[in-house]
Amino acid sequence: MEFFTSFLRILVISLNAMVPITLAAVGEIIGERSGVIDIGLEGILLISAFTGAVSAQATGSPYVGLLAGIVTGFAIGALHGFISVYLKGDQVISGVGINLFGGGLIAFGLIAVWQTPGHHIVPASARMPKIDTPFGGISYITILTLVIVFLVYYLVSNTKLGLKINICGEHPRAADVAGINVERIRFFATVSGAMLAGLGGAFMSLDWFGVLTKELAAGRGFIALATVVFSKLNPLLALLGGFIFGFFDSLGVWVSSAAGVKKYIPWQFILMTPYIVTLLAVAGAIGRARFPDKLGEPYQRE
Amino acid sequence: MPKTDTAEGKDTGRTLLRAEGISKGFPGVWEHLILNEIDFDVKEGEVHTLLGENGAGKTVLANILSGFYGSTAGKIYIQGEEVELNSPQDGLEHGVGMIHQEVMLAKPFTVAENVTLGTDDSDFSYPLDKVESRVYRLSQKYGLEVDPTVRVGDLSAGEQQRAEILKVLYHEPQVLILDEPTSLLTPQEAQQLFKVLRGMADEGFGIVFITHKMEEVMEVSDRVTVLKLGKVMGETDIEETDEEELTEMMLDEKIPIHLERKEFKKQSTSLSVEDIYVTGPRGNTQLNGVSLDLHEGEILGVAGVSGNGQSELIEAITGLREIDEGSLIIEGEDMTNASPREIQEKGVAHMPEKRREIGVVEPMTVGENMVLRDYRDSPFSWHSVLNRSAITNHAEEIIEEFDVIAPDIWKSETRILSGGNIQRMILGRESWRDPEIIIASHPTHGLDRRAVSHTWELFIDLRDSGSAILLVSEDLDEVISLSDRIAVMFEGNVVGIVDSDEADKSELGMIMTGA
Amino acid sequence: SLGINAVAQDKKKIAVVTDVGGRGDLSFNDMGFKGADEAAAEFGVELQVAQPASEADYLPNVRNLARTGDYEVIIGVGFLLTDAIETAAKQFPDQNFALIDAVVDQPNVLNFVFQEQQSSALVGALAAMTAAHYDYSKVGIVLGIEIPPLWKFEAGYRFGIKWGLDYYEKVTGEKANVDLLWTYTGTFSDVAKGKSSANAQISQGAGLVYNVAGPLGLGILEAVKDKLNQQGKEAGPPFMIGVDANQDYMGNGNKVLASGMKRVDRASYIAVKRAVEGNFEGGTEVLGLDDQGVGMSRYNQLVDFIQFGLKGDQIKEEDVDTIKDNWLEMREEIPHFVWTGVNELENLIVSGSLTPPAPSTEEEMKDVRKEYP
Amino acid sequence: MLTRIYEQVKPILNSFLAGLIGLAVGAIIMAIWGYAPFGAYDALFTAIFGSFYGFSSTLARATPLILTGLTFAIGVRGGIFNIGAEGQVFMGALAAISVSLLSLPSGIHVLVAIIAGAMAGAIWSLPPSFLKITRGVHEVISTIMLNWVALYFGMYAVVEWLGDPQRAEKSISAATTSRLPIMVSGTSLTYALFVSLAFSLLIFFLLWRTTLGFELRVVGQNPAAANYAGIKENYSINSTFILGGLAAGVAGALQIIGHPPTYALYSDLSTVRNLGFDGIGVALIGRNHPIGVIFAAVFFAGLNVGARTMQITAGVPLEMVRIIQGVIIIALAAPELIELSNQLLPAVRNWINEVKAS
Ligand SMILES: Nc1ncnc2c1ncn2[C@@H]1O[C@H](COP(=O)(O)OP(=O)(O)OP(=O)(O)O)[C@@H](O)[C@H]1O
Ligand SMILES: Nc1ncnc2c1ncn2[C@@H]1O[C@H](COP(=O)(O)OP(=O)(O)OP(=O)(O)O)[C@@H](O)[C@H]1O
Ligand SMILES: [Mg+2]
Ligand SMILES: [Mg+2]
Repeated sequence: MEFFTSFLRILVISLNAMVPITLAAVGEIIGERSGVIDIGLEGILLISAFTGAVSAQATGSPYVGLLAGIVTGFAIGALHGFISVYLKGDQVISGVGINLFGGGLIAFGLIAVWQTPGHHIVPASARMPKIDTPFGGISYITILTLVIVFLVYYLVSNTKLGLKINICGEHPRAADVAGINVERIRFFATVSGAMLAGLGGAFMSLDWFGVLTKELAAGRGFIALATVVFSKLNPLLALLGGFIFGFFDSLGVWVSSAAGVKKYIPWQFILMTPYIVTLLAVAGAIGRARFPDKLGEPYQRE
Repeated sequence: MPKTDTAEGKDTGRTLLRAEGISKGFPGVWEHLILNEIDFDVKEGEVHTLLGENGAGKTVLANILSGFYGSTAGKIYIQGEEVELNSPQDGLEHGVGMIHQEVMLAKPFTVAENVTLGTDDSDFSYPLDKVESRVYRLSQKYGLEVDPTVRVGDLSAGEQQRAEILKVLYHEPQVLILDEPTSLLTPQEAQQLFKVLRGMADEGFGIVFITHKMEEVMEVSDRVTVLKLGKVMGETDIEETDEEELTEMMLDEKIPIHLERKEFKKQSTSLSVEDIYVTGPRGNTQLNGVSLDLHEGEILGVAGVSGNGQSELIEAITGLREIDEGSLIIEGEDMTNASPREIQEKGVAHMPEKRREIGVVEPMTVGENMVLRDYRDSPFSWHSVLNRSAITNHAEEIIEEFDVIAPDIWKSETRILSGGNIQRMILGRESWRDPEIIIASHPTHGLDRRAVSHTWELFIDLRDSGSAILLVSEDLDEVISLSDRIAVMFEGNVVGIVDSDEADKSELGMIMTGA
Repeated sequence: SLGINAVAQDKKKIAVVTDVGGRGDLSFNDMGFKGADEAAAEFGVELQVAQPASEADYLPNVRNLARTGDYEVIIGVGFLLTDAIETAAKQFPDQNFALIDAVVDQPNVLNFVFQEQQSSALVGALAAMTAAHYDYSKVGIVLGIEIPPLWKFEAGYRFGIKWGLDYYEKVTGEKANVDLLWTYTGTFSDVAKGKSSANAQISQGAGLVYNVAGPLGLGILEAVKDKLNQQGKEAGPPFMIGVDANQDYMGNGNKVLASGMKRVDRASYIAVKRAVEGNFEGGTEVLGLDDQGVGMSRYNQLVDFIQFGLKGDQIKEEDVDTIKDNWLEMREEIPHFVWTGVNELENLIVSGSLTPPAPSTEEEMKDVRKEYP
Repeated sequence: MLTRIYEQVKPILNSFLAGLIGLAVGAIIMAIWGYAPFGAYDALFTAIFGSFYGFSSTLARATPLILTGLTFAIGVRGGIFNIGAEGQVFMGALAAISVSLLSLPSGIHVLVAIIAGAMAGAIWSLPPSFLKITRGVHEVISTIMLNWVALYFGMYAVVEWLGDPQRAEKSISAATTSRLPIMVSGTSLTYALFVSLAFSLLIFFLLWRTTLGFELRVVGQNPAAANYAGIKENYSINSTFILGGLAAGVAGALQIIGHPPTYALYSDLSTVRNLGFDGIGVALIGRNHPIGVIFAAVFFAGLNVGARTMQITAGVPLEMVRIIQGVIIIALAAPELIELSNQLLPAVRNWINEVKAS
């Protein structure tokens, strides 16, 4: 019984930990299916966590904050999309730049807005309410994330738009001659993917932590990238991947808090587990991922 | 659907599409125009063939007519009205559909999914079953047999082609442009396609048929326009011309085919392929128990309609593809499934078909590509350190001897070389050692006449000095004039070996089609 | 040259160099800044703060300031600056330096070290007795990266728990079973780890969680709030215990029972005062319970730090009264004997009759863990 | 002729333009929040170029970045998206500290420390290589995960194995015999710089003058052609990983034996953190060329160094430069920036005219 309630508690924690990774990963899946890779997820998470907090605090409404996070994702996605889709630029370089920019902006912004270089607590009035359960608070965004995952799954596997996205990644010429505006689809996919990452960022500052720090994302954007590979571009598997990671992450902390365990295993090794488990899962079960044929390649008609 | 006003007869058909003064240059790269003031039209109920050699500009013109490319100058009229086609979508909306030379279907998706893509249903509805039944009905109507629920990747080349046509027909075009639709088809499939095309023309479609094969022109066209190096050489009704005239228009000059060669006397076997089986990526058999012997001082031609296992045979011999069963003996040694390097070290040179894709590394320099397969050997490297001056000398020699036009050995990326120059470079690179065995795939594809005769002379010289050459080519004239013996492939097998003295084109054609 | 200070300075200057945690940690670095800021206002000098983006900036930051020769004193906040201060002190022998939390043996460096084990012992005793009172079976401590200064906190806390439980038994006649849950999170920045660690500890029965991980306290407070929400309560238990600064005002004044304070602000104040008054001298000051260099938070400090919270935009003016009321009410709830016990422990330590362990090596720490499990 | 010169200098012009865009965006952001951009840039550039001291600091900061930049650049050349430098640096640093436990004569000790670092970095690059070759695990996953594993492992090792008995917030410092001497007294610039430069030249030589480098680049550009040329793809992939690991490992070692004042790892590994990630930016700015990487590292480091002064004199938070660095890299992603701006400028001019006219 004791074990069971503990388990449920870890589960509830994992449900939070899962959200930013899953949102960013599922967004990335949309973009990658259309042929655009965006490794700037970490940057998007950071920037939208920041803009989300600023707007929520200024207006006193967490919903405005979430919206601001999404709009931020939109803006950065549009920049990345413009460079990689319309200017036929290098998608990887752009993503690396976004990460660096994001890391700088949040650190700079903390000082510029609140004069605190380290951390800022988002006031309670600007934070998302939670659903209380006996095992901890569950966020509405967690539920929204589940909905989004299934919607995106439906989108990419059961709708015409999804088909268009897929074929733009697989064989953009074929899409083009079929009368599809490849650039528009890719741009749309990139932008909507980035919007999901933006939501994930705002979730971190307004819902999960209620705090803004310059290292808020703590590598979750990169974990999301790994999750995308893990998922083989299937949103449901991305959810699973995000959950596995969130679960082991929470479990590791949990276990390392338990009395006695540290006698046998140093805490540093316990904290390695989510990373090792993910790696083993990929190496053992998933293996070679198949990406769209033209992933990362700009499309040019002539 | 086009009007099926059969009473009007094809000669008096309305002009569906007319292009005037079309010119095309590509940004940056081209100083000359790829298309120069082209006039072209197609009428209701006719098959109008565009004939021209490789690189004549047929595809570019077709792309412009269908809205895929923009033109640098010129006007396009549809049903007499001037239109601006900025995308394939525009083309389709004006009733121009094109079946491209490369497959424009996404392999992981079904035929119906590929077709649905272009329909203008809402983004969220997914009327697959509607599309499937409509595709099915169309396929019945035009005799284009394809199961719309099958993944494109699982279809044969012929089926893919039919799926492409169905995809375009779905949009109810009036003009249908087919860019070399027969190149991947078996003769029977090609025959069937011609029947379909004729039927469609009779229904009132205007059909633009692109090819560089004379027989096809005579068989299917009502009218023919000959393109050469971006210019129209002539336009005529098919009744008013003959093969000879068309050939003359299409080519610069008649190529004199008189190649002196030593008499071939059967010497020791250099390479033998024994009952080889090769399976494709989806478990389909691609080589079906092929056997052949290649002797010292012999050119063995391999003829066949493309897609009948020639590429796979070459890849199996050069170690690029796994052999499931059977054995490969090179110079008396069993080299079955040896690595490409081991095979190369047995003295096998390889001039690959996909020259840009595997024959060179495009972003690397000309100098580096000149030793792509020899860099390990003296004098190009010494204890793993590359010897730049030796490589420079070597590259200069090849450039000199093979007339390669390359701006700079160490500064130019190989990607900026023209296709023909890349081929010359590969010829030079692969032949300079006088290799024991040469595996050559379409060695003169894309070369101009002078380079072709140079290459042919080179091959004869190599043969005379004892090299064994396996020559795969789609050009029957080339195969017949160069080879000592000719092996014909059909459906993954060698179906006949003929001595070239006794071979004639029509007979070979018969064997190639499995007759 | 740095190409600056072309204008003649009429105002004297002082500088604070923070470690990589940087300002805004609501504890250590902020405290260093707070003291210097107050002193700057009092003595009419100009305060310059230099933050690093990484470890590579420590020495250059100190050096850049020292090179100008404009600063009365340069205060390095945190032991991470030890080598930077030492190197710069040798290179600029005429420059005054102060160093907090570590010792550099140079004539121009004034060092401050704290007896954190003492304040930690107090909050440990408080935590143990409070937990026993509310029938919790555990108390928790969440720490950052395993470094010796943190050992002193951990050791003192362990010591205090044991003492508190003994005292509890003595007073109530009941033997309480309260065990310790401890977590090194491996980070001073990933707030999520603070939250999940505290979450784990609270779920496993901890009634109080001591924050020894700077900003991770924000996460700990979140975990406490989550638990309170579940129980439909506003005020603890469970409680967080703050660190370094007085963090009692956080969470509306009724969720942080007390803070184990470490008055870094006093250290920087002293350094500035001496430098400005011209009686600056190298050496080492050990600050402990006896001179209020460390201690458990009390009401007057709450008021002081509410100002600090207001300045940092952490709380709003209109909430100040609520916070004070809540805080008083929260402390009222705790039985009187608990506070008496804490005071008694404080006296014992100040008088020298009890000495909480202050391990400085791995071995010593292991022994402490064995002795106070 | 002119056009040819233009083609030659275009990449340089592009980089320069990207730099300008970065500074412009930085200025806008500063202005939005009420900082004075010109004062900030004045301080920034005076700090970088205004003095020998400033330039020495820049070179000191650039030293490890050159190497981590190389790791990523070698990866790109060999067709691998290797973001494992971060973890490999940690391992290299640990190894360099470990050999401080030996007592050796000074010259040899330095060499041993560098080699140990290099080996450790290389060893840490083997699992991703192995997983890629045998299981097809994408290196992005494996290197990200192993970076974290290395981080925690490093934290453990610093406390448990290599802890300084007096000051356990850090590891023991490198033995004095294994330290690289300071080159310019009063600065942090040590002879480590020459190790970095030498390593770059070595990599340059290896990539463009040896058969190994040849094979590596062929595989990186076109694996199918590599197969045709008889190159063993897996061998080459493995070499790519190992070379990158060596570079990162050396960076870790230099950050211990050539990085005053501490010559040690802090237990949060802050001594070496982010060097690997910054290396990615450096490589991209340097266009993945060993020589370009040197200049890019100096540029990157210069901004970081100048930022310290900018913070003090202009009061602008030093994180500003990360923003600028980020924007520069984003701008570099857009191809033919020069041509783009040529196209945009008339459009802008027209637009202004229109606005004026209305
Ligand atoms: N996108 C492009 N950019 C630059 N050059 C091109 C492009 N497309 C075609 N060309 C060039 O235009 C010329 C005409 O090409 P086109 O594809 O029309 O030839 P074709 O007549 O269709 O030949 P084939 O029989 O080989 O298909 C060739 O020299 C080709 O290299
Ligand atoms: N990307 C490029 N950059 C610079 N020059 C290029 C580029 N691509 C092609 N060229 C140059 O343009 C010219 C025309 O190339 P193209 O491929 O059309 O030759 P071609 O006429 O088809 O010759 P060939 O018969 O040898 O194939 C060549 O001289 C080639 O070097
Ligand atoms: Mg063509
Ligand atoms: Mg050509």
